Amino acid sequence: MSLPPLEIVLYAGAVSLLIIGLAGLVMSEHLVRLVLALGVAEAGGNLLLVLTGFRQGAVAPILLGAAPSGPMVDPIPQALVLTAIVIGVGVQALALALVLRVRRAYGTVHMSALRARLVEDLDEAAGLPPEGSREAPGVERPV
Amino acid sequence: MTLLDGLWAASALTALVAAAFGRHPAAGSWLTVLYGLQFLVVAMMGGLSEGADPVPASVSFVVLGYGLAWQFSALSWFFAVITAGAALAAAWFVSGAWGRAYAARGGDLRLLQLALALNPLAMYVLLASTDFLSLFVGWELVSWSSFLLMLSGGGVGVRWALRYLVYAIGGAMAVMAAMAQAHALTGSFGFGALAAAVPELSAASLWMLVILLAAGFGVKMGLLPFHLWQAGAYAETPGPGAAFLGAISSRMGLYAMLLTLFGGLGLGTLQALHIPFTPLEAHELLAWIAAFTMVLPTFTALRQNDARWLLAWHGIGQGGYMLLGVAMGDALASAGGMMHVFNHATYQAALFMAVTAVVYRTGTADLNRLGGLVTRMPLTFLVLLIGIIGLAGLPPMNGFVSKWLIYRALIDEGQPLLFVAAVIGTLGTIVSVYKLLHNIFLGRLRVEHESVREVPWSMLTPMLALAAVVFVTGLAPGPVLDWVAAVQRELGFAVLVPTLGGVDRPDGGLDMLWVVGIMLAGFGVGALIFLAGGRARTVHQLDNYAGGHFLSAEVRYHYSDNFYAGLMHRIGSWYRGSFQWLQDALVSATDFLAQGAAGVYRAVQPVTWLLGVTVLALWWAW
Amino acid sequence: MTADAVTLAVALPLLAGFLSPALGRSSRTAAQWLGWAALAASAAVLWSVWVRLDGGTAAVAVGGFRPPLGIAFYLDGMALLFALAVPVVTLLFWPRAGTPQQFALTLVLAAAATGLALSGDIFNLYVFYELTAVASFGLVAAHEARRAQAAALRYLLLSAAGSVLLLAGIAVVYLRTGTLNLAHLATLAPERLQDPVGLAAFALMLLGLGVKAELFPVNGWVPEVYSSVSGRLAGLLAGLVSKLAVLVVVRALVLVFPRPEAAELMLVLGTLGIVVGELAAWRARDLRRQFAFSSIGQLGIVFVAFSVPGPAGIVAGLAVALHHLLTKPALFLLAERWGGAIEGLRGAGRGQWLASTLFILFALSLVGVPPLPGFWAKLLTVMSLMEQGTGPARAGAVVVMAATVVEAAYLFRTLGVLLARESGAESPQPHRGPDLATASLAGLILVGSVFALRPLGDGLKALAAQAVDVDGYVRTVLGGPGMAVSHPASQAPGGAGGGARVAHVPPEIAS
Amino acid sequence: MRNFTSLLFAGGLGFFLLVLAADLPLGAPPMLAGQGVLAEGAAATGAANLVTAVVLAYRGIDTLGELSILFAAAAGVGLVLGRARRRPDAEADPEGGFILLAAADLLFPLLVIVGLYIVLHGHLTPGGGFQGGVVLAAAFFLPLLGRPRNALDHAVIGWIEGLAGAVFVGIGLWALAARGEFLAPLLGKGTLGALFSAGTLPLLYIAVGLKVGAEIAGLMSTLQETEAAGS
Repeated sequence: MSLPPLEIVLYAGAVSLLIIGLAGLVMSEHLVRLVLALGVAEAGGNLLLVLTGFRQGAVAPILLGAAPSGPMVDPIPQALVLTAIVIGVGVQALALALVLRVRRAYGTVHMSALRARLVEDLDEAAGLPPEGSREAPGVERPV
Repeated sequence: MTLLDGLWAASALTALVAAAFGRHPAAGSWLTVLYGLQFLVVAMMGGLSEGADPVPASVSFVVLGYGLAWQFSALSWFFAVITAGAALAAAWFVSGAWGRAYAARGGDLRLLQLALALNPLAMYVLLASTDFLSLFVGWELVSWSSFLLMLSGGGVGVRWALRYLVYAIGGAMAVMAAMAQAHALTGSFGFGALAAAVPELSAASLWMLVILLAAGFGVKMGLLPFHLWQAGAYAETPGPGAAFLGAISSRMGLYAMLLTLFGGLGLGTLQALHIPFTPLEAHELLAWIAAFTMVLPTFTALRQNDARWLLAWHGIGQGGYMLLGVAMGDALASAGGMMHVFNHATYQAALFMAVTAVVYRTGTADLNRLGGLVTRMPLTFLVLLIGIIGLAGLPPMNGFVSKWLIYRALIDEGQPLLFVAAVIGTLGTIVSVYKLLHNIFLGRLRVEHESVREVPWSMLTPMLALAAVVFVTGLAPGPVLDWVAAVQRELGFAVLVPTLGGVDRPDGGLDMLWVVGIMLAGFGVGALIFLAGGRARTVHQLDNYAGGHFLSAEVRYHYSDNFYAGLMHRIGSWYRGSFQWLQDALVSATDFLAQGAAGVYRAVQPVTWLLGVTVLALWWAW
Repeated sequence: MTADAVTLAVALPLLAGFLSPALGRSSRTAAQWLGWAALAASAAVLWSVWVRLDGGTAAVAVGGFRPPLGIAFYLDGMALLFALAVPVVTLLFWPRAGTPQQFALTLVLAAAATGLALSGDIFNLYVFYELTAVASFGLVAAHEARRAQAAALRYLLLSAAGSVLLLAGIAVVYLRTGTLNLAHLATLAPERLQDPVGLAAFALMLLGLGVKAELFPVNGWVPEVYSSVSGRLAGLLAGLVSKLAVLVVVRALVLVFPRPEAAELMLVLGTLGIVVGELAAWRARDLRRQFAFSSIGQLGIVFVAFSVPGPAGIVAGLAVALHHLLTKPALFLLAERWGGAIEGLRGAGRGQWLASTLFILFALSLVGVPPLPGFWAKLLTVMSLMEQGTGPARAGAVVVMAATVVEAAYLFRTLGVLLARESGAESPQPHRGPDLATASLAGLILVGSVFALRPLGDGLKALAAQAVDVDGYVRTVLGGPGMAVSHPASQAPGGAGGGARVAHVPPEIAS
Repeated sequence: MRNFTSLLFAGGLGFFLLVLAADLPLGAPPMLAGQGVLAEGAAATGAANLVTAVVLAYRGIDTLGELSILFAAAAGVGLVLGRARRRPDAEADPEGGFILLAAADLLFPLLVIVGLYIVLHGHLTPGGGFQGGVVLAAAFFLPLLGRPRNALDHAVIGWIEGLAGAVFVGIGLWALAARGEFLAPLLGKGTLGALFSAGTLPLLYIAVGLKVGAEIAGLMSTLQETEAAGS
């Protein structure tokens, strides 16, 4: 039994990272885990992108003195992935900053709790009684 | 500048004056003059009913490649003359004491005047439609201007106006669907193109058009089951507004149906369109819907204890007669149906004004809190009397002529069931309008109404004028039938050639001059007997009966209370809340779905949706 | 000024944005003026290019590298219209009370949105898309209240997940075709993307872009974000950014994925979006969320309209999108004025006649009362759907019309409350200011457009004819009629060549 | 239940993406645009590293967008955490131990040199402004780990990132003025493989390096200061 070709293994790896990341985004509760899951998913996406330039037995697209010793891989995806990684870094930094801020403001790092609190906040900002309450609108809720 | 331009300009000027000076007490008279001017311009186009060429508007637009043009034909003119007359009468009614009292009670007189002025303007635009697009534009304008009129009084009216709005938009959307469908089928908005394409269209697409158009315009007419908005919306509109709306507004639905279904698709198409598995054709379906519309709302009117609501419910029922006549489609019936538009407008406006006059003096329209006003408001009583005779379709008033034509045609056409339905409807009308007359004007005068006086002439004049029209066109229906004949000719119906007094037919015609003459002679004899006979005598208050209901010491002392209790006990349960369930079901279904929609993102995290829908999309991509 | 100068429209706001925080440390006013100047210059550049093109199309090879090797900007009526809308709307919705950082983010957002309108390269579009995303996260989170930060975080996670899918879609397209240029893709698509793989790539891209474009069901962030931030920012995001994301989807659909299945996917999701958005708006108990859900519904109509193939769909979609661009931001500004629970607004509209009149005007136009523009947009949508005649298209038309009824019901119910005679416990103090002026401007444009329906309609038709002209796009960007660019290396001269080619396509006015 | 559905969805997505592989030319991509770059990239830009040629020349505007994203993220972080910065009374992290302090001092010059090297040789060898910029940021951030009480001067960082970004755009505008094309390569291409070659590309990379370095350093120090402030 021989191993499957390299590109298939790489592709499977990229897809797996993507899926693990997305599943983590859906299933995790902890905000930091969500950011980490996002990182994993982005890594999968980036790997997929760089894989689009992969050629069997080719070398890096750098011209060093002599003529290239063989076919070179596609340089464009490498440039793309550089861009994509930086984008990912920016997004994750912002996400972490928001997690910090949200934790300080709400005192929770759990997504479902955060969502419930957010909806309460929105209702309160609009001067609404909480959903399902029979109270007249605009009445101060007991804290 | 054509006369149609002139009419629009006069109407727009009226609206501008109303918007600018509507609050001023003196503006009422000026506005009345302007409405008179509108009526005059319409009258100057009278040649349309004698086969003159259509009057075009000199404005036209091309929008997105579609042309928009307007013109008045005999059909437009027939409805326009009713509109102009009703608007003039209503404005006259507002112009004097009533308007001042309205403003004094805190009503927004300017808003009312503006809304009252916008309604005829929108209708003149609608009535000048030449294709689906201009029809739809006019249709929406009419819907929204009557919405404004319903709102103008505030209070309960707002809730009814909002309900009307939902119905109206729903109807408009059905019309839009029909219009888009017609355009998709024929590549144009024209009625002519549609008529030409009919032979190639499948029964399914024809049915779709018929149902969409009938439903869309039927909402405005208050056809069953889309009638639930109308009574409340009209009744809660300020009095003169209600008179105007009740007289003509919902008839715009009939106009549009005549234009699209009968003029566009053609009566022949409707008669050839068979309903699968039944012996009925499309036009008979319409006739049966009309029959139910005659009966159920009329008997609902019987149960009303508010005079305005009672009249508004009758307005819905009378619309059924009009559609029934038109849907039967022969010369007599269609003439009867269309003439009924005119007749209904005259007596309905008079009736609403009479009731409004009563409210003006007594402050209530509650039939259980009135009575005996005949001695205090004799002229109003006279107007109401003439009006209800017209409404009930009894000679010598004009309502009799149109209903006679319809009955006669139903018998000729061999439709005994529809005939019975029409008669039952009339029976219900007679019974309930007697309640109206009795509970307001007959019986005992209530103590608090001892000092009530007749209303001022600014209100009486339009009422009496309308009552005169009701009588005169009953006496000599010929001219109105001439107008109707022009419409029949335009739309391709068989044409009824009238005489001055009615119809002359070998198998028995109608000559109202004779009918009225004989009736008056009979009244004269009766009056002689009455005068010659004994005086009235005083009896014990329990030695009496009313509405088939003997009074006893146990029942309420004032017998206008709970009028027809016995009758309602027998038949009331048959139609209680008819079709209310449909509206309730739709509303609660929407509410239920909306709850689900609002909870879409509450049940799961949004990212789950992203993942799930991606998987589904990929699956589907395979 | 050559068409190449159009890059200034992206570069200048970026430049101003980079300098704004540093400059703002010493003078906030200077930073603000710098931003205004950059946006005004951007608008001026776009305007002059528009005038010069005069109905033709042009391609700009950014950096002078000939497409498909380099990145090309494609200029046609549709691109320039939306690009021009960006600086103008951004100026109107400028965060006056903001910090220099907010100015910087707004400028970056404007630059990125302009790029989204102009760029003709899918990866470049991805970059600009992400740039709008990051800038809007920052702007949302900059709001004082803590709910804004929570909403921003949830928005960010959803949007980032969508971006991963978008990236995967781009990767699949690139693997299949070996190019990123839209024109080049358009030539290759018929043979390389006409299969389930191409469809899957479109689905991934649609859902990725759909997050910003408020496509159902990836729009969970909409009600949370719009009801957390100021009316100005909500207006900017709902009005402008969502439209540009839609524009990208439309470009991809027309050029790269002209399969009926792709349009159908959009139709189905758009239809569901209308249903959910409008029904949820019906139940919404506060003004902001009502408008937010209504925005979802409206964007659903935009998607449904654009899903109709051919120029009819583009005309309808553009009409609905532009109408929404005009009305919804203005409504958000009005909501800012009243805000809060609808029941608490009893009588709040009385005595504020200008604001109430504007509300009525926008509501009428949204519901589609002739002759207001909203009616024509709706009519075009319904007609193009009925014309198409397929089952889903008809269902879409029915849903659009049913949604109109629901929309009328809730908008006028709200109006009824606002204008009720009896007043509520305490009516909120209206704050005066430029917000009402902006809303009034939108109202004036709305009313004014009634008198210019004919030129507007003709203009839209011309734009649509250009937008669906795939051959024209390919010719303009790659040069040479019908050139099969399979081996561009063999004919590409040195990078110094090229530059802008202005191909004057005679404006095609459909009869 | 929720987890089950989620797993099902995730598994489904994985399944479909894997099935996709059968129809994808993995390992032998069509490279239509890529071949073009390989064939003419060096001649057109003078960069030996063709990835750099793509990043800075062919797709220069992508890179500008990417810089803007970092900038926007930094600005966003500043806005989010700006108000939540260190309270004056907050307990700061304790100072690092000897090993950390010594390593930070030792590594600082090394990291700066390596970072600069990577930035400057971006057009010749693997690396470039982004990679070098991150190394530079690390050089400045590492001492902060040892001495949490010190803080980077955000004003200086702001000016560096602003000006570096402006330089990048400015070079682009210069090209627009000189050649009529935004971000077109300027100056002589030099000999392939030499340090001073490839026209303006190294200048662009220096701007990128400075901007990235300043932004990453600013980001990390903002996060660190906030964390130090505790909750």
